[in-house]
This record gives sequence, C-alpha cells and structure tokens, in this order.
Amino acid sequence: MRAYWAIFSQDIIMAWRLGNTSLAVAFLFIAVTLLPFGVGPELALLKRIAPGLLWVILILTMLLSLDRLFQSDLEDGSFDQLLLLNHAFEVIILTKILAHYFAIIIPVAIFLPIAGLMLNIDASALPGLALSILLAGPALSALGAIGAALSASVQRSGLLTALIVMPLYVPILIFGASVIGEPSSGLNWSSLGVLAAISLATMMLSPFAVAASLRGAER
Amino acid sequence: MSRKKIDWLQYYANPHNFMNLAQRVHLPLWGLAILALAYGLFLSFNAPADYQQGSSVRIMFIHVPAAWLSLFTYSFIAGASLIALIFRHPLGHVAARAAAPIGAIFTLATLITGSLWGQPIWGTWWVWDARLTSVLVLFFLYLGYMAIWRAIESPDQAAKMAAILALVGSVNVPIVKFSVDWWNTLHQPASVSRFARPAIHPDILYPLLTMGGAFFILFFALLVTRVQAEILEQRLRARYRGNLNG
Amino acid sequence: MGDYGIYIWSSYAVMGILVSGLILRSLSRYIRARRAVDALSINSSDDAGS
Amino acid sequence: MPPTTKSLVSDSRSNGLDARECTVYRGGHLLIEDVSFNVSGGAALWLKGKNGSGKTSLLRAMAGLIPLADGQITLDEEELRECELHYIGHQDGLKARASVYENLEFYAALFEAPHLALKSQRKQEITRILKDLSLTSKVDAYVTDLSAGQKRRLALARLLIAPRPVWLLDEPLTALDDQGRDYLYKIIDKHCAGGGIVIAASHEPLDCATQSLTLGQATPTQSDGDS
Repeated sequence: MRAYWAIFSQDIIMAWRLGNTSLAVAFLFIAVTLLPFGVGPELALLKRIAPGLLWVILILTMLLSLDRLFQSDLEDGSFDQLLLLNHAFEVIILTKILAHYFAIIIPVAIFLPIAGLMLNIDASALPGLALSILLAGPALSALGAIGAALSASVQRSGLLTALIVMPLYVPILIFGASVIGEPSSGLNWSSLGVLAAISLATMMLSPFAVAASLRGAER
Repeated sequence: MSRKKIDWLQYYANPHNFMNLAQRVHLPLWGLAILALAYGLFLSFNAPADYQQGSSVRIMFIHVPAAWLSLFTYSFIAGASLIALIFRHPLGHVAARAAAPIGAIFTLATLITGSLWGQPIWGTWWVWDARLTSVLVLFFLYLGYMAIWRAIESPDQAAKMAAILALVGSVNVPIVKFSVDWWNTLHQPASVSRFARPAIHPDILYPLLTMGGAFFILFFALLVTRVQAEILEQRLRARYRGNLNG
Repeated sequence: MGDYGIYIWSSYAVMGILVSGLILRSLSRYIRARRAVDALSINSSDDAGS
Repeated sequence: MPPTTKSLVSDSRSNGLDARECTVYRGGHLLIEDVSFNVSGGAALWLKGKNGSGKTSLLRAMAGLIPLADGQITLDEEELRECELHYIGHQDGLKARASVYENLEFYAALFEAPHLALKSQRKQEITRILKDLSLTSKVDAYVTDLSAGQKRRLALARLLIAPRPVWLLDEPLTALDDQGRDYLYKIIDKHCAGGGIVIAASHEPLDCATQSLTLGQATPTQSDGDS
C-alpha cells in the first residue's frame, strides 16, 4: 500500500512541478478564448454549442497531456524500478492512471465551469457539466493510457498518441456531451450512468493492455 | 492447449513452409481474382436499374463488397494478432501487418463510394449515422495501426504494440456503433438515412455476390503477395545484419 | 448510364485507382524483394528454424 | 538501525545464484546463447565483454525486465524473484524535479522497507546514507542541479535503502570519481561480507570483484580468483 501511495503522490507532485497541471488548465482557457473568434460572438449560438465544444476541448487537453504519461518514467529509468516491485504491475498502472486523473482532469473539471460561463452556458447546467467530466475522467485517463503506452517508445509521439486514442474517445464524447445536451430536458441521468459504467469497465480492463505493452519493452 | 489441433497452424506458421505453399497458390489466385473481377464488372454493368434507386444501384456493387471487406480485414487483423500474441507465431504479426493497408484502402473506398452514392440519393455527401461513423472510426483505427508499425523501430516491439492496438480496436468498433446509434435516437436524424430495406431483387443480388466473391479473392491474392514480400524483406534484413555483424 | 452517370463513373474510377494502386504497390514490392533475395541467393532455410 | 545483509542469505542454503543456459534475443537476433555461471553467496562477479556483447541484456534478463528465451536464474535453488534483487541500470532512475531527499524517500516507500515505515526512521536513515555519500549538503537540492557523478552516487544509495540479497549493477563506475568508486567498493565489500551477491557489468576493471565472466566469446569463460 505504501508503494502505491508513493507512486500516486509522486506522479501528482511531478505533474504539478513540471507544470503539466497548470498547462492543461491554461490550454482550456486558450481554446475557449479562440472559439468565439471562430464561430462568432453571438451569445445564443455559443450557449447552444458550448457543452459540446467544452467536451471537445477537454479531449484535446487530454491528448496533449498523454504523451508524457509513461515516457518520462521510461527515460529516467524509474520505470525499471516499478517493474521490479513485488506488486502486480497492472495495479501499479492503475495507480498511475488514477494519478493522471487527479493531476490533470480534476483541475480541468474545477476550472471548466468558469470557462463555461465565458461561453454563456446556463449557470444551472454547470454542476452537471462538471459532474459528467468527473465521472468520465477515469475512462479518459484509462483509455489515454493505452495510447500513451503503445507509443511510449516513439520520440515526439504526440500525434501518434492522438491518432490511436481518438477512436477510443468517440463513445465517451457522445455520452459526455449528451449529459447537458438538451437545455430543456435538464440532466440526462442515463448518460451519467453510462459514463460511470464506461469508467469502471475501462479502469478494470485497460491496465492489462497497458501493462502488456510496457512489460518487456525495449528501450 | 491441445497440440494436435494446431498442428496445421504450426506447420504453415513456419515462414519456410508458408513460402512453399504461397508460391504454389500465388499465380492461380491472381488469375482467379482477375477473372472474377472481370465477370463481376460485366454483371454489374448489365444489371437492370433498381426501381427505387435507379441506376445508382451500380455503386452498391462495389460499395457493399468494399464495406464487407473493410470489416472482414479488420477481424482478420485482430484474429491474426490474437493468434500471434497467444501462440507466439511471428507469421500472425506478418499477416496482420500485410493485411492492414488492404483494409485501409477498402475502407477509404467504402467511404468515398458511399459519399458518391449518398449525394444523389440522400442529397448530402455525409450523414452522421452509426454505420458511416463507425466505418470512419475504423479507418482511423487502420491508420493508427499502420502508424505504429511505421513509428516503432524495433520490429518485435512494433509487432506487439500493433497487435494490442488491433485487439483494443476490435472491442472499440462495436461500442462506437452502439453509441452512435443511441446518439442518433437523441438527435432524431434526417429520415433519409433510414430508407426502408426491401428484399433485394435477384437481379441485383447476383452481381453483388459475384463482386463480393471477387473482392474476397482479390484480398487473398493481395495478402499472399504482401506476406511473401514481407518475409522476403525480413530475410534481406537478416542477411544485411549478418553482414554487418561480421 | 442514365441519370446518375457522373456519380457512378466517379465511384468506379475512385475504386479503380485505389485498388490498382494497391495492387501495383504490392506486386512491385514483392518483385523487388524477390529479385534482391535471388541476387543474394539467400537460402530459404535461413528462417526455417524460427 | 542500519540495515544489514547478514541474514539475507542463510548458510543452510548457500548455493548462491545460479544461471543455467540463459539465452536472450534482442531485436530478433540471438545475443546471448547458453550462458551458465554460478555466483556463491558473498561473491562479486565482474561481467566483462565488448560493446554489444550483451552485458546489459543479460543483467536485464536476470532482473526479469526483458524475457529470457531459454534457461533459468535461481537463487538458492529457487527462482530469483523481483523482491530479492536490486537493479541499477544506465539511467539513474531519479526524478529531476524532486529533491535528493524526496527521491530517496520515494524509493524507501516503493520498496516498502520494513525498517523505514516511520517518518523519523526514514529521516534518520536517509541522513545517514547521504552522509556516507557526501551528499549531505545537497539534501534539499533538486536532482537536476546535481552533477552526473552525484546522481550516480544517489542511484547507488537505492541499494542501501532496502536490503536485498542480489545486486545487479550495469556500469556502476560510470561518472564516479575516485571517492565515489571507493564508496562503491566499500558497500560492495560490506554487502558480500554479509553473504550478499553482486553482479556488475563494467568495461573498466572492477577492483572489488572476486570472479569474472567474459561475454561475447565463443564460449563464455568464467574465472575465479582476483582478476
């Protein structure tokens, strides 16, 4: 247990110190600032498309944060030490996935309501938006970890990771954006349920794919 | 694991034995593919126009077989990858790698011919329904799969990573199909994409099946050629490495 | 070809270009590799053991 | 209480480490074929060989980091387990943006050393190790700000954080100055005196080794005695 906690806290501290956390939040606001220039400043239009746009931005933020998920550990050699532990490697991977969730997604979810206000979303819809991201977050991290692991041995793997992960994110985007998709009907609870189920399932399964691809990797 | 059962697999998984087999079937397979394609083309241009879609149904004679092949190729890649991972047969990786560009090309052809059919019939190049979206996602999976082979330098490593991606993707495609279906019920799609499917008339079914068969034969001809090229290139690389080492 | 001529012809043309491109690439790769191997006269038993 | 390796290898089962017919493939070609050797408890083996002779791969395969195509590695007649060995590779395994203290504390937690469960124990032990490594003044410095030799010494400190019977060291002398080498030899001697086993790959002579093994020849030769 001590080992898992050490990995978890070290990952979060490193994300914070290397600026990954603040960069993700900054990217959110940069993207939100660019949007009105692209689609026009009309508030009614922004209100209608904002939830979907925020979800797309969230996924872009994720894609940008993924390529360092395992690469920094592989480069400095600490990955070898993780493989030599007396613990199931899959659980260590799950720990790192959860650390990514806490280090990147939760900060973004905290700041997302502010970004939502900039796009003229109803204030009443904001808790639902934040909730949907919190529920879908583990799935975003878990599936993203697969892409990060598959391209871990590739230098400058950002685009490759994005290409691998994008198809995996389609279902999450569909259900995530539908949580507050129709302003009239309030929260879509069944979508929230599906998101939670996807998160649980991917957290259970993706560590096996990640561990299989990282174990015995040549470097 | 029962040894007897996979004996034939064991035998042809050996690149040497496979090459012997491939050499024998190579030319007949290509001849058959060309004949079948020619016959299929002849049939599809002689088929009567459909009462509903008019002569645009002729696009279906290549669109539908290409769509079959795009899905079949992906299943083939996933299956070969699974076998390669479990039984550690290098030929599985080779076959999967050789099949990927075939699948990608036929998926792209499916998308383009589908668009060319949709424009006159639906009045739009593209609709976001489950079938189209999942074929598009499938195309991206093919691209990702080929990109991994290209990007990872060590062949063993690339084989393993690509196989894992193929398996993950094979779980993903049905989930995408399901979720887009659900999404469409939410957004009430344009009704044009849900045209009623009447029983297919034999006049149309026969050329369709012929073309389908021709495409499958073509797939296997291409596969045998590409796998052979792959194995030969591996021999070359092994020889170059041997020269370098001394 | 009647009413939808342009769409039909372009479908078949696209399919033809894509598939023949694939066929040509596959065959030329095979022939090049086959020639190089024959030139080096690599014995096919090289990989018989793997 | 400083960790001791005395009890790690008991005399009753002191067969030591046995590598039998190890075969390793790298990048699809045979790198190491049928290498066998034995290192008894208390011995230090120097792994010699040219560049590309497979020193690193053999160590990594012994650690279980890459697959062993054939053969087996046993410690006292039982398969060598991950928690029985330390591996120090080319990379130091240190986080650049963490302090010296944080790095060691991380490994203390990661290896779950029983004698370092409490914060006060960790502090005392890490302070002691850093003093031995003459890194006391750097305790709060980020690893980025250390020299290559200091990083290497810090990597060696991992060996002492959790006592484990087998040390696998890949080029441990790299970047170390004379003082650092003396320290390395000292901890290796102490580890061996306690019955521990050291296998170190190095292209430079490893003065403290009690036996050596040369890779990359037609038949790997194992020689005993000082070399």
